[in-house]
Amino acid sequence: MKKLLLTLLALMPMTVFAEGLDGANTSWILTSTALVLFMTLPGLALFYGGLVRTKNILSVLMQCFAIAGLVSILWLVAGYSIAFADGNAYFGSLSKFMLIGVTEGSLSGDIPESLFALFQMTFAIITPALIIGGFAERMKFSAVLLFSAIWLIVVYAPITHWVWGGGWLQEMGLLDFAGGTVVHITAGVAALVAAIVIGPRAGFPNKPMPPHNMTMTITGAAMLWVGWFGFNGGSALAANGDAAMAMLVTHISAAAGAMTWMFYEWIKYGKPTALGAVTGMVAGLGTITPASGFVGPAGGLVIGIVAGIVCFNAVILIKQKWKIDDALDVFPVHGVGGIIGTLMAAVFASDQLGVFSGQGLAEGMTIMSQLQVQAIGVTATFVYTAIATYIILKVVGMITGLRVSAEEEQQGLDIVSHEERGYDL
Amino acid sequence: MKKLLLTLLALMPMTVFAEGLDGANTSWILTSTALVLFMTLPGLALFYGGLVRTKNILSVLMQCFAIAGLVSILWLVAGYSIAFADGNAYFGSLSKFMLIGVTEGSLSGDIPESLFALFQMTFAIITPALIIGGFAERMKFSAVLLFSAIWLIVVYAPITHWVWGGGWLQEMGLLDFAGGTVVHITAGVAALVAAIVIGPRAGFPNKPMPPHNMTMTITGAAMLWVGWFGFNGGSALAANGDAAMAMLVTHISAAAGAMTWMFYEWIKYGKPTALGAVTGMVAGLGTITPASGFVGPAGGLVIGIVAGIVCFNAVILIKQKWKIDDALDVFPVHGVGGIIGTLMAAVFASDQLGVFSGQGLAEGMTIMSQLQVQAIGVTATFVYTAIATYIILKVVGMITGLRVSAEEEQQGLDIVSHEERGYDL
Amino acid sequence: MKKLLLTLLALMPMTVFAEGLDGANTSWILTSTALVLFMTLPGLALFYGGLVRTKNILSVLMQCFAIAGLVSILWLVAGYSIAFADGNAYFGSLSKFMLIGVTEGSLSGDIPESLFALFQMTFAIITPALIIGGFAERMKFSAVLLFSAIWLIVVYAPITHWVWGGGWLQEMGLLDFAGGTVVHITAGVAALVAAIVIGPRAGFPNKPMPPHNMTMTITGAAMLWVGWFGFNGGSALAANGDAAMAMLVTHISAAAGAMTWMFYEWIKYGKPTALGAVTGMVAGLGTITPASGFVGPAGGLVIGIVAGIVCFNAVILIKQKWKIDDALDVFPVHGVGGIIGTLMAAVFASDQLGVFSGQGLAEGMTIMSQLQVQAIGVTATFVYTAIATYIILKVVGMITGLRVSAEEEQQGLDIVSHEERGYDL
Amino acid sequence: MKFVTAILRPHKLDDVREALSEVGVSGITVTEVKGFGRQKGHTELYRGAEYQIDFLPKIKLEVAITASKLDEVIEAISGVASSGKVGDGKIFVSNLEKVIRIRTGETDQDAL
Amino acid sequence: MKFVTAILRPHKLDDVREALSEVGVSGITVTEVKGFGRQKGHTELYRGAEYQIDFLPKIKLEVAITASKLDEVIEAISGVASSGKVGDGKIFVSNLEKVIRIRTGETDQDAL
Amino acid sequence: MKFVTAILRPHKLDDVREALSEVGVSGITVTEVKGFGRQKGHTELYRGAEYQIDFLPKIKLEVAITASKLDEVIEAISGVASSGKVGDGKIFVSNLEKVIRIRTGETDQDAL
Ligand SMILES: Nc1ncnc2c1ncn2[C@@H]1O[C@H](COP(=O)(O)OP(=O)(O)O)[C@@H](O)[C@H]1O
Ligand SMILES: Nc1ncnc2c1ncn2[C@@H]1O[C@H](COP(=O)(O)OP(=O)(O)O)[C@@H](O)[C@H]1O
Ligand SMILES: Nc1ncnc2c1ncn2[C@@H]1O[C@H](COP(=O)(O)OP(=O)(O)O)[C@@H](O)[C@H]1O
Repeated sequence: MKKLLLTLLALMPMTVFAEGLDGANTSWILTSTALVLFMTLPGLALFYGGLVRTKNILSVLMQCFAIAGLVSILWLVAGYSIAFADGNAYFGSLSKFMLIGVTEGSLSGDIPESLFALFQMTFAIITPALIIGGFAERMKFSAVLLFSAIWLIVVYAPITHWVWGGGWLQEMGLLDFAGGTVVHITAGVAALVAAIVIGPRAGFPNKPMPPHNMTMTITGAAMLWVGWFGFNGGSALAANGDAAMAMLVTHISAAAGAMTWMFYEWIKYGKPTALGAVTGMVAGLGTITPASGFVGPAGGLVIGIVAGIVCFNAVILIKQKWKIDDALDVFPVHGVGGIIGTLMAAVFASDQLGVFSGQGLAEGMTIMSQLQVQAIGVTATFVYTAIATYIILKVVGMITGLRVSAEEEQQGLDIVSHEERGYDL
Repeated sequence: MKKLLLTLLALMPMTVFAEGLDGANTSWILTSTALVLFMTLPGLALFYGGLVRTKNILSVLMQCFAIAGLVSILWLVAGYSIAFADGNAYFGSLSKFMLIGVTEGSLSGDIPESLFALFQMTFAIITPALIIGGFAERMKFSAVLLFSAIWLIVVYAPITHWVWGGGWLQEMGLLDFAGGTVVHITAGVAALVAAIVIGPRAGFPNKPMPPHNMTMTITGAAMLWVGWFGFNGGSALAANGDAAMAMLVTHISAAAGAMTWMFYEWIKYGKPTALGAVTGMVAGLGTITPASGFVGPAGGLVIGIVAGIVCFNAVILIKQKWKIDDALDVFPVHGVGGIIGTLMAAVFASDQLGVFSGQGLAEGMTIMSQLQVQAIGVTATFVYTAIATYIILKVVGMITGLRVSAEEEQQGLDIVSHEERGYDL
Repeated sequence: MKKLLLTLLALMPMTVFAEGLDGANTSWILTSTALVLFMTLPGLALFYGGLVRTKNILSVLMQCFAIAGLVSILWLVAGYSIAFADGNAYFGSLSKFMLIGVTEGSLSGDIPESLFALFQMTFAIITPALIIGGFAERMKFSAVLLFSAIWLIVVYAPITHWVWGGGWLQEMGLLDFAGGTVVHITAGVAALVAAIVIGPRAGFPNKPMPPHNMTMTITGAAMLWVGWFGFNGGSALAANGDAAMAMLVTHISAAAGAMTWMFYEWIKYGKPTALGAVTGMVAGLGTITPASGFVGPAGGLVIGIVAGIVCFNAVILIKQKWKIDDALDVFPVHGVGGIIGTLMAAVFASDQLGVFSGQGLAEGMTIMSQLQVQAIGVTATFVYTAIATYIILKVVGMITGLRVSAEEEQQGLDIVSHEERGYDL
Repeated sequence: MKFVTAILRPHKLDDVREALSEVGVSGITVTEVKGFGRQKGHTELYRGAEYQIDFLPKIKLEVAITASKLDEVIEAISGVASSGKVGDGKIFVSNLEKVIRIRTGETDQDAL
Repeated sequence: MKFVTAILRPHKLDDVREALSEVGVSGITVTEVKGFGRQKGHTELYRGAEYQIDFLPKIKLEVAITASKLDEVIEAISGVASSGKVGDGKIFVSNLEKVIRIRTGETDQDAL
Repeated sequence: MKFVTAILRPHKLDDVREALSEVGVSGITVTEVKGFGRQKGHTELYRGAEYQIDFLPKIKLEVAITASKLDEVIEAISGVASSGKVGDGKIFVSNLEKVIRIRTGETDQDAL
């Protein structure tokens, strides 16, 4: 009997037993943390930076950098605690203020809590960084900082608590593996609201504002692809089959999104563009994010294809039809992607779809009942983010003002806000 | 007795017992997968992109991106199955079509099969991406896509089966740790054939076509170096001494290749160039690839030095003597590197070479007998790839045409194929 | 009883038992190695490259690359042995010449020795690469190579032995987790000495020499941030709570350094610059390095803030007051950061500081007694490096000459030393 | 024929081009230049070192016209390029002896 | 002396330079410019937004010559720069009053 | 009025600008150009292929002045731009018929 037990012990993966730290999982999350930081710096910074005009390139890079710095400190001070310390259904608490009590020995599950806090910090960084695409090329730097700081505490940290920190959406059974609601819907909606409140760039939509450096944008997009392995794969919080499958479907969706957008554009406008391909790729990545831990490869393929088609049309709708100057298309790509991904998670998580099956819904859930939960999650996130973002912008507007002057906008934010130039070749 | 067993159990590495998943190995292969994707996007894209003229920069980046997307989907649909599902000595089967049956619980060895399929997918991406260097700056985009798709299925997937999927070369005992034949020879030979079939760029060889952005090329080269750790180190499929040694010899060979090319050039032309150094580095990396799991540090050093010297002369021979416009020197660097590396693997794997010893040849093998096997592997890969590539190009030529018009070539592929410009500084 | 033992066995982390290889730790150090190489190539190369003038961009990239190649080979041949093979208090030995005896089965602790040697190799690469910032834009390429080679053997390898290889400073109990003395002080001091010996760039300090490509510098800085996770996190040589906490405090310090420098500049000069933010970030990273394995999150925050303030003023002092043309501010950022970080490690390692507590000092040590040890470590490293660097430069000057001619400097090192141009857009 | 060279603020280019089209000018050549004049440049700040950048980005527009159109062209340019603030730029007029259209070999008026 | 300014297609530069060498011109100055004329530009496409780019990359070549060489020079340029398609460019000729070689202080013919 | 065009070595620009300020010139326009002349270019080397680059980076400085200042201006430029080595560049002088300051509409001398 003892021998049997012994053998069993030996055969089963360590994690089952380990109430202590699991080195393998820790190793992968250490790595994933680096990958997610890499998504923002330099990934997103370059992706966004290439899309603006030369005179504003540094303002974009600087905003990404400054947000990374500011958010890290706020997350340490209070953000993590609001999101993940015990609290009520809507809000954590300040009991982990300054990460008090988090030592090198503290665990969160079977990985160090310091690592969990840091991994989550990199998510907290990228979300406000995504928003800057909405108000790029015209917002005051002081306003960007103040807005991002308040937004992190008032919008991001509580919604994280709702979905991942034991809050009401988690209780309800919302499927959001790596941040469809928490990251992409919040960022997309905030960018849209900001674009509307701040108003379009001078000259929009008549004056063409082509990207100043497509090579930079493509480089950044490639880094996003790579880094997203840590974002979705790391969200398994383990080095196991879940992480691997999440990475696989993430990759498939990215590829499918890119190809779909490319061919769609090719058919519709006669030429396949590099910007189209990488935008479709990002749409595929954003859309699979909430679903990545629940669906299978073929499900990932469908999600990527849908992402390509829907987000493509969303860009045309918002920018060209509605003439909202969400400058770098944050809402149509991330917001819309997050919404449809969160909804599709309910479908492709089902294990009843033949080759399109996923890992199965929770006990007692059907596609329809899960869809309902997902819809509630999407709606709550959307509405709360929209209202809160609007109020924050109004407050920030009163304190610092939101926008540079027309003449400063003309001259470009690099010189005006930072007294630097991007290139002196 | 039981206690002894127990102690033994505890002392031996987990992997020995685990018939289940090994977290540590999984963690490293998750990471390696990210590293290998990083090699293509943005690594190779930038390495190649910097070498072309400004008017074609986006075409190169776009081809890398589109190949990544297309190949990922084809690999999911059929490529993986052809390469790795059970089959005969030459071809897998379609039993894993759409990765059917690969769930989050499936294992391949002691890592998730979804991970193995994804890791291999990143190899399948970089191989056709390498080829574009041969026909850069003149091939139609539609032809690039069609060619890459057919080539993946007809050339790459079967040869992968031969060498790694249980096929005839594996049976014969071919040593190819990470893709000297599978990746580098196939890509190099295909690029050479394509360069010949498509013909030189207008103006070649009289008109100088210097790189438009050496900083981009060097950045990409650096990323290749880093990513190659996942390529060769990950090919151990474990986080152990084999992986570590493979990474070490890979690094040494890269360094040796770079230094050798640099000093050679310095002596021969009077100046050491950055392009020379990074080209030598890539040559060192490509050449060590098949040998990386079998040789020791000093063997890696010799392999890197030989790579630098031989590939340097191969570039001069192909481009300047034979006047074949393999635009970005894919054959002389990767093809030739793959060939000599596959051969040298037989030598430096031997544990009879004193300080230059490797990890030892298989039971019953001598350097000479192993060399024979290696030669057969090289020849088979070379000949099959050459013939198949030639036929595929002819077929693609009939369907889409291979080359843009002279006027379009003059204007540049970025505007002509993608209606975009790389820079608007 | 046996059952108890069994359960205990199962509950305790693998590493405690494993006298053999630990896969999880190996996995993380394989990854960390890639991250640290990534810091130099392309991270540091781009960070530095963007700061020089267009005509010298390739010289900087090339120097980083060539140093990586050269140092790797020297480390294989003798560097590792001098640093880590058994020897006396000041010097290892040549017993591991050519990594003799290091096979795929050799261990160093519970990771493969080949991995440890490679991980350490990436540290050996970045240190001389950091120095080139001191003499950028004017030194002969041959002199750079010769200097770096001698310096590695005479300065870097021995000091590594002192601190990490069982030498006298390690014996004395010096706290230097990841290279405050070994890497940052040595590099900073060497750069300062080199800047003085070689003299300022033509035109300094009257002629403005603004960065030619701030986007490149920011990209490189972002890569340094990401890569530093491997530098400091990897220095735990394990995937555990120590690694995680080291990464967390590293990140916090980087963020704090960036924000501090940014706000300081904003207040002092009226504008927050991107270069300021990234410089502060690097200062934060360099400064936390020696302390990263010993302090807690709040300690990391304070260290980052101090780094921002002190290094900022050091730049002004050295460059603008003392008019020493340490071209890319290596000493004020890395040297000064390394010094204050090594000293602050003694303070914030203490577990008596409430929220600012660290992991505790060694048995019998007080903050004051530890500070004494740290001061000795700093002084010894500073003085030895300064004297040795001076002598090496004089020797190299006699062999190759140190500086290009005035006319060559005017024309730029890219054409003069490498016959290439960075951009041809 | 006259050769008119105008130094303009970069963002005025599109307006000027349209204004010229309206007076029948069908071809122009544009160069990115740096101007130095009464308009103050900007400061740049790098690690505490402040640089005064005196040169400002300007656009140089060159257009060959038949002499009779000169006043109209000057009007057209001045009309839209003027903002009333220092730095609006100048128009220089010189004599043009000959024009050849390379494609056809046409000369002078026919070549414009 | 005459000052000849030619607007050319970028890829014709090398041929023109050689043609000028053959007629004894030993120095030229070249600028990258953007041209607007009868030749149609191209379209660019970014996320579904199509932009018409009217300005085309051209090369401006400037050369000071002695008056007697004028016809020869015009011939040389036109000869190789012409493709017969719209967009080949123009040659402008104006009078040059004085030339100084900075290095030696030589003037006029001697300075060319 | 005269229109003076000088081709200079790039690193001489600041000195020339100062020298011109001293003789009362308050505005100039500068273009980055590539020059071809007696001065030899450099070699570039890419993977064993050696290219001779004939074109050298030069600066073109354009300044409109009143005729009476011509000699002074030529002196000022020549004075600081000369190094005595091949490649120092040239000064070209042509006649300028008219100048308009866009901002104010002032013309000729008043517009300079
Ligand atoms: N004498 C001159 N010769 C050549 N270019 C000039 C001259 N004066 C001014 N410029 C050009 O005109 C631009 C505008 O001149 P500036 O004096 O700043 O303002 P304004 O034209 O309003 O008087 C300058 O940046 C410069 O390019
Ligand atoms: N009137 C003009 N003044 C100055 N440049 C002109 C003029 N007309 C044409 N150009 C220049 O010549 C180029 C070619 O002119 P275009 O009308 O396109 O073709 P073509 O020279 O064959 O008639 C234009 O791109 C522009 O740079
Ligand atoms: N005839 C010319 N027409 C226009 N530009 C010229 C002419 N000759 C020389 N240049 C310009 O002057 C620069 C310097 O001329 P170069 O013959 O090299 O030296 P130098 O002026 O000392 O005789 C050239 O690079 C070119 O830009």
